[in-house]
Amino acid sequence: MEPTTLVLLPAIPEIFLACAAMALLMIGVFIGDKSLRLVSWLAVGSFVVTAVLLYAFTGWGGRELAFDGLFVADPFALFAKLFILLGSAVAIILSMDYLERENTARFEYPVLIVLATVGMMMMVSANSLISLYVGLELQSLALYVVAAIRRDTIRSTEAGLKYFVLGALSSGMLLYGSSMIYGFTGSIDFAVLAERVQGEASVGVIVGIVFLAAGLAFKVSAVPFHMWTPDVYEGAPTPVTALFATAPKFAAIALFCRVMMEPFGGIADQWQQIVVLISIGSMILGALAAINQTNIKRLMAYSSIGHMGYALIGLAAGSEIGVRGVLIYMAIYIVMNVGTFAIILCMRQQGRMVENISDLAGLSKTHPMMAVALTIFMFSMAGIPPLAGFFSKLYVFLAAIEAQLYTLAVIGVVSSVVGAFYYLRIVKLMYFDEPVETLDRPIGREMGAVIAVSGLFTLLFFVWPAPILNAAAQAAASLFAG
Amino acid sequence: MEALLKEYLPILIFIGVAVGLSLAMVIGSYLVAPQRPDSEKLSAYECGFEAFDDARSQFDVRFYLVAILFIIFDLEVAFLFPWAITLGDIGMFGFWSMVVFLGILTIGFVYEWKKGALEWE
Amino acid sequence: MTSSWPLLSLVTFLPLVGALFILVTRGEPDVVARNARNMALWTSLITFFLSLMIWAQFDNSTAEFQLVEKVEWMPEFGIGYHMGVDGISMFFVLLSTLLTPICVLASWESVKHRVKEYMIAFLVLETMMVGMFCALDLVLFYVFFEAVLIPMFIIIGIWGGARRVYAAFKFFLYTLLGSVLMLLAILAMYFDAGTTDLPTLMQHGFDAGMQYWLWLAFFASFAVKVPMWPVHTWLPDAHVEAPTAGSVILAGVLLKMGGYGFIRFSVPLMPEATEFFAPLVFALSIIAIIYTSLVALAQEDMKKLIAYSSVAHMGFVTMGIFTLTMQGMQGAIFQMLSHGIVSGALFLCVGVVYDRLHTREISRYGGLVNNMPRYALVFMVFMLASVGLPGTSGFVGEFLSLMGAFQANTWVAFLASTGVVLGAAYMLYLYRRMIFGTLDKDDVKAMLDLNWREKAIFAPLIVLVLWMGIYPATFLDVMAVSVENLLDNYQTAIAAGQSAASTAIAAR
Amino acid sequence: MADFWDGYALPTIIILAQILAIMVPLLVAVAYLTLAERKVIAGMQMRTGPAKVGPFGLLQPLADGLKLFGKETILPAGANRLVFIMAPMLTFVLAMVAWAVIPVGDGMVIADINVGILYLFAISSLGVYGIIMAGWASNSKYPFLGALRSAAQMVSYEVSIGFVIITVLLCVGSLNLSDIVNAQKTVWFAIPLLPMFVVFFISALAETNRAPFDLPEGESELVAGYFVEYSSMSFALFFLGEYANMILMSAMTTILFLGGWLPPFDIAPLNWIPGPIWFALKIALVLFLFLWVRATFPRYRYDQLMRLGWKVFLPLSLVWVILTAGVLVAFDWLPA
Amino acid sequence: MVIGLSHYLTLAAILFTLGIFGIFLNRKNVIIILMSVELMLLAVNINLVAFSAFMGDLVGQIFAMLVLTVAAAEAAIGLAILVVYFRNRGSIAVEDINMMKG
Repeated sequence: MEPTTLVLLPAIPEIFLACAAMALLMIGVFIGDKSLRLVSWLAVGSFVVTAVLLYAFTGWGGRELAFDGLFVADPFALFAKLFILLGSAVAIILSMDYLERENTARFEYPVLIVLATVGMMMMVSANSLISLYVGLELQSLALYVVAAIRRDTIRSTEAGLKYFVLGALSSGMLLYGSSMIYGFTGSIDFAVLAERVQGEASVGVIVGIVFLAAGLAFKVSAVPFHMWTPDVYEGAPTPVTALFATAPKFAAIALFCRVMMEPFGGIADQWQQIVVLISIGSMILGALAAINQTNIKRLMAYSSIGHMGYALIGLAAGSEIGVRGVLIYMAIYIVMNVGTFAIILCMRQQGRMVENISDLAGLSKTHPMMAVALTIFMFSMAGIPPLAGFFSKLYVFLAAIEAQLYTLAVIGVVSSVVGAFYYLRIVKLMYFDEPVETLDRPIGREMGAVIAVSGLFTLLFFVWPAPILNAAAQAAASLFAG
Repeated sequence: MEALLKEYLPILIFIGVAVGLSLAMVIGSYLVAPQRPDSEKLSAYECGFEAFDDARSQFDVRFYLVAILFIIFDLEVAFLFPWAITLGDIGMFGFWSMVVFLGILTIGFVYEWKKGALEWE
Repeated sequence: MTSSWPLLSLVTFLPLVGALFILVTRGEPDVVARNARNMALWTSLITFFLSLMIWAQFDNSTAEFQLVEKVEWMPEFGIGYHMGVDGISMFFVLLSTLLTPICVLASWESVKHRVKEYMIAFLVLETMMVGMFCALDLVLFYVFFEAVLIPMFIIIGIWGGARRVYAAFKFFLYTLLGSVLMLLAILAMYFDAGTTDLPTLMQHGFDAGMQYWLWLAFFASFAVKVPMWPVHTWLPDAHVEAPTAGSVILAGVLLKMGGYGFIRFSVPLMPEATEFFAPLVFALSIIAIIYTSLVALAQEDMKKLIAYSSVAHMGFVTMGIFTLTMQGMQGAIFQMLSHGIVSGALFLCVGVVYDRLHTREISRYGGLVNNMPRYALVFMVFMLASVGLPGTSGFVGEFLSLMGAFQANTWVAFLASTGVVLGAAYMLYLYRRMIFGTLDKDDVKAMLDLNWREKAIFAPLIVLVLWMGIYPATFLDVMAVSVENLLDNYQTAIAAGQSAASTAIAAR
Repeated sequence: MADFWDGYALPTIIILAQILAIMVPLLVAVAYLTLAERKVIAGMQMRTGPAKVGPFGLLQPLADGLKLFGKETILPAGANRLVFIMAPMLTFVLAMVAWAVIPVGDGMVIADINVGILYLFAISSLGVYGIIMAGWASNSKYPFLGALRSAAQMVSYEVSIGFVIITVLLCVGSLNLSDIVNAQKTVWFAIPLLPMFVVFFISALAETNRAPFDLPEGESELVAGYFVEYSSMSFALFFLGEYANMILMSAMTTILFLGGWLPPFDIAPLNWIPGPIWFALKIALVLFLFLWVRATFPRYRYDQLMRLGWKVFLPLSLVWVILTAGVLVAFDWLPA
Repeated sequence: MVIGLSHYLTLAAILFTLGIFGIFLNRKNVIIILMSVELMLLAVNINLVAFSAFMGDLVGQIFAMLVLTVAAAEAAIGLAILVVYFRNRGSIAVEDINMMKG
């Protein structure tokens, strides 16, 4: 069979980024570890170029296929990719100082992140089970290594090991699901699947979807597949945690949406219940388990579990409005998290990193601006208007109400109140308590910039939300057009 | 499916014969030859000294490295097999696809080389 | 006279601009504190005068929303930035802008540390309060409504008393829990009507079955805010621990948000549910009035006593609203305005002595009339206003509410009246213990009378209280048309609902 | 009954006969390969070699075998017995069963499966397991280290062997061994693919742990590598397996590069000689090369050995794959 | 007895379950976990190839090839992480992986 034509154009950004990753690897390996900064900035630069290419080659136009239909470029993917690129770029920027300070200056780090980003972009553009799997694994494999990048510390390597074992388990489940779906429908192409999976699905397909969903739930760290999250978040080096909490989450959620909506949208009523349960579990656990945490990274882990629960509300709704809600939620979530982790990275006492929540005590006196920023993030994560986090919750609840998932919505809002408690606790520490031991100054120019920009975004999102909302709406619509 | 299995039947029988033969040799010798074990005879060989610790202790991490490299490269050969057979059908397109694939692999190879993963001293 | 410039937005966001200026001030701590105080005072004063222009431009003769501004905000979702005032909300805006400079003045000396943050918090709070009373879009309303929590949380938590953290958390979580349910209701309305624009929604007419749920969700939020018995428990804690100015704002404005919400949303949007649930509200209001009055009687802490009195007074408000009569409704609004000033002033009175002696225990005082005669006078005015003496603002509000209640249900009115008696009892008892008696404690003897700043604070409040009490028509006339319109619409909706129901029965 | 006879019994008997027809000559060849080795090396070193047992020492292998058979089987105290016993058997069995797919003549093959070369590749990869098992089960330092080294060496060269096979396959377009041989009717692949032939031959040396790559078994360093602890017949099985593997690699070399059973030129006197004879002759020639190399070259250092595998052969064969494919595609010489 | 699709599926399901149990019930050695993961992937491959063969559709086999490759990369990375962990901790027993309680 002679392939008729090879369409690559829609995938040019990914191809570019993959080439960039290899070029960076070569640059790094020929210059050595002192090239960390160079490679890092080049990586960030290539993200920017990729973003430009994304606009140039796909834009907000229609839906284009590449690689014989394995790859799809549509506004949905574009939206997710832009934020993935943002998350990855910031993660690299945040990590430079850290790596140099902690004696972990390896040029592989940015390269691995670029590779992971390629994987994530593949994930959100996946249009068949194979490209789904390959993208997911490219992302995961790179991230396993990144988690263990500090190979001289037990905590980092242990985090890497745990992440690996549970990640591998989840890909195994996902794959098993894929194989069942393939076997019982005879296709791996999402478009074909969408035609074949209609009405009452066969048991094999249902089993496949369940396994697939379980695997994806692992990746988004939703209950009951969340156990790895706190440990990995705590153990991994902080900039790595910052990465974990942002871009891969978006990619996984976006993938989750695409898989559930495109090929299996026809039987939404049959998987909806699962997603609802996952979502409820995540929200409740995220809210309750975070209360007793003393380590801020663990806290953020539970917080992210909770946030994934909220994002999944949108998916559970199984509608265009729901997907739109998910996209908005994740976009805002990424920005908030980036800022929060930038602040966590600034938590140093006498040159050492500290991670206890109590180390934040009295921050408003020693670092007033940082305290203001963190307060904004915390209130935003708690979903208090007029901060961005409120709008993210607003749109997923909107979807839940529209889909008449009232119980889900009520549990969601109630758990958001419970969750507000631990966010408030941080604000309380910063503002109501006296400083014990002050954190180091200065915080570094890149950090400051990241904190400021994300803080302003979170604070002022409400002034002109239309661009992101419209983009998300367009993106969601594209998922339902084909 | 049936025909396919039939093709492999001789191999199965071959394995049976070979296993039987080797078992016969070992057991035969065991029965025929005199067996007089003693503790000196049964101790591990260490140039005449008593063995002083467990032999299965840590060993050079490079052996892992070789194993890992082998896995990667050997699998890539697995991709090459079908490609080599069907190159006539897939032509230029197939050729360039594989060139890209091998090019990526080469990047990894160069990386390993520069990193010293292939050095033994 | 119609103005082309967005007066409401200006009033709403001007404090924010002031806050921004304070935020960027740098320098010596003393200088920064002084600048922050001045900046906050001037900003809030300018805001107040601007808000007077709203009154000046206000047209009494129409029930339409006035000074309307409408800008696209989230067009994909039909959510707009829609501001406007009518006779019901106008005075609440004024109340907010009036109390803010008073609060700034009241904390002039009592707040010594982190003045900059304090002033910023107050200005932000003002923006949120004003915005909330002007918002004509449910989501916009919700944004302002909730955002109030952030500065208030910080005000209680940083500058509050000993158990401030507990109180701050309780305040925050209670009110948040209530209001998230309202959010869901808002979303449900959005899906039913396709918009969150209030004037449009008023025309929409929700399905009766749905109304009940919506009403309950809104009720959860507003009842906590008002607060109604039994969800009032956050209020005493928050009041006691908050700094004086915090209590003033809390009692003066934040509690009104609940009452305002009932009038603005529950009654016009969910008339049938309102009718259905009115007895429930009556019951709760009566319990609030009697029970909390009794509790107030037993208090040893001045602030707690006033806090419980607030609950009781707000009971009149909820009762008045749900009588759904002209008098009751007007009385409720008037009572809210009056209570906003009176209870705010009472907290200020507490603040005056607290600043001097740093205790709120009633038994620590006594005989203040001897060394603080002016204070005693001021306190008396507000105490009597709180009791509802004719000639003070409190009388008009309570009287109108009770009148409305009589029309609706005699028993309710009767029971509520006992509340008036009880109110008189605990307030007079408080006054007797503090102001009269022998002046035997040395530290109390050393207390000085009101200074010029305190006089400046109290003077306008006294004038207002008397004005409202003696010539309430100034205020009632403004709200009359709007309230009438509100009730007309309500009656029409009920009638339509009944006729629909009866035709349904007839068709069977 | 007839059904059973025709359907199952008869084919089985035929297969058994075929297997014996392969195995017996193979075992004999192994036996005499040991003698040949000693004789050839002796000859190269101007010695006589074994000459006492039988005429010209022809019965020497028999004597060696009998001696081993009569020796005591020692199971070291610390060893994992089952694995220890199984390891030589595995090596031996693998060396044998690989022959199931080797075409000794035109159509003379026990199992003419269509993926023969894959089968061979797989079986030869499995050989590592026997060695690792032996080294691990012995629970002794020399065998363990020897096994590790041996395994590392084998896998290193296996990669290049894989690439070399690919270059051949490119020219054939089939995985069937008979097809591979038949594709060499015009010219043996040793000629167009000469570098690959060299790489393959050298890799074969390394793959079979032969000199100059015999350091896993280097007497001076590791005594005897992974079979230090072995004695009696289990030792003999290893030995047989090793030599059978040598012959196997020679057979593979023959099939892949030297035209299998085909005569050098398809002309009158040469094509009178039957295929199997040609095949055996070619194997013998390759085996002679094995011995010649052993007699000629000193042993490699381990780092040199690994470097040769990874840094020379791997890139070389990789480039050659692309080159071959490129030429074939460019000139449209690909087999249909 | 004709070996049909369901036999392959059953076998794969059994192997897959074994793999999962190997991960969760194993209390001894992390290597066993790695092996269990491989077992799961192999079960998937059996599934894929069986489906592919019975449907006469090549996609399944291509999928299996990719799974194999990724499995190899995964094993490589897993081993590498395990080695660095072992160097820090001096143990790869499952119960020793407890720096962080979770």
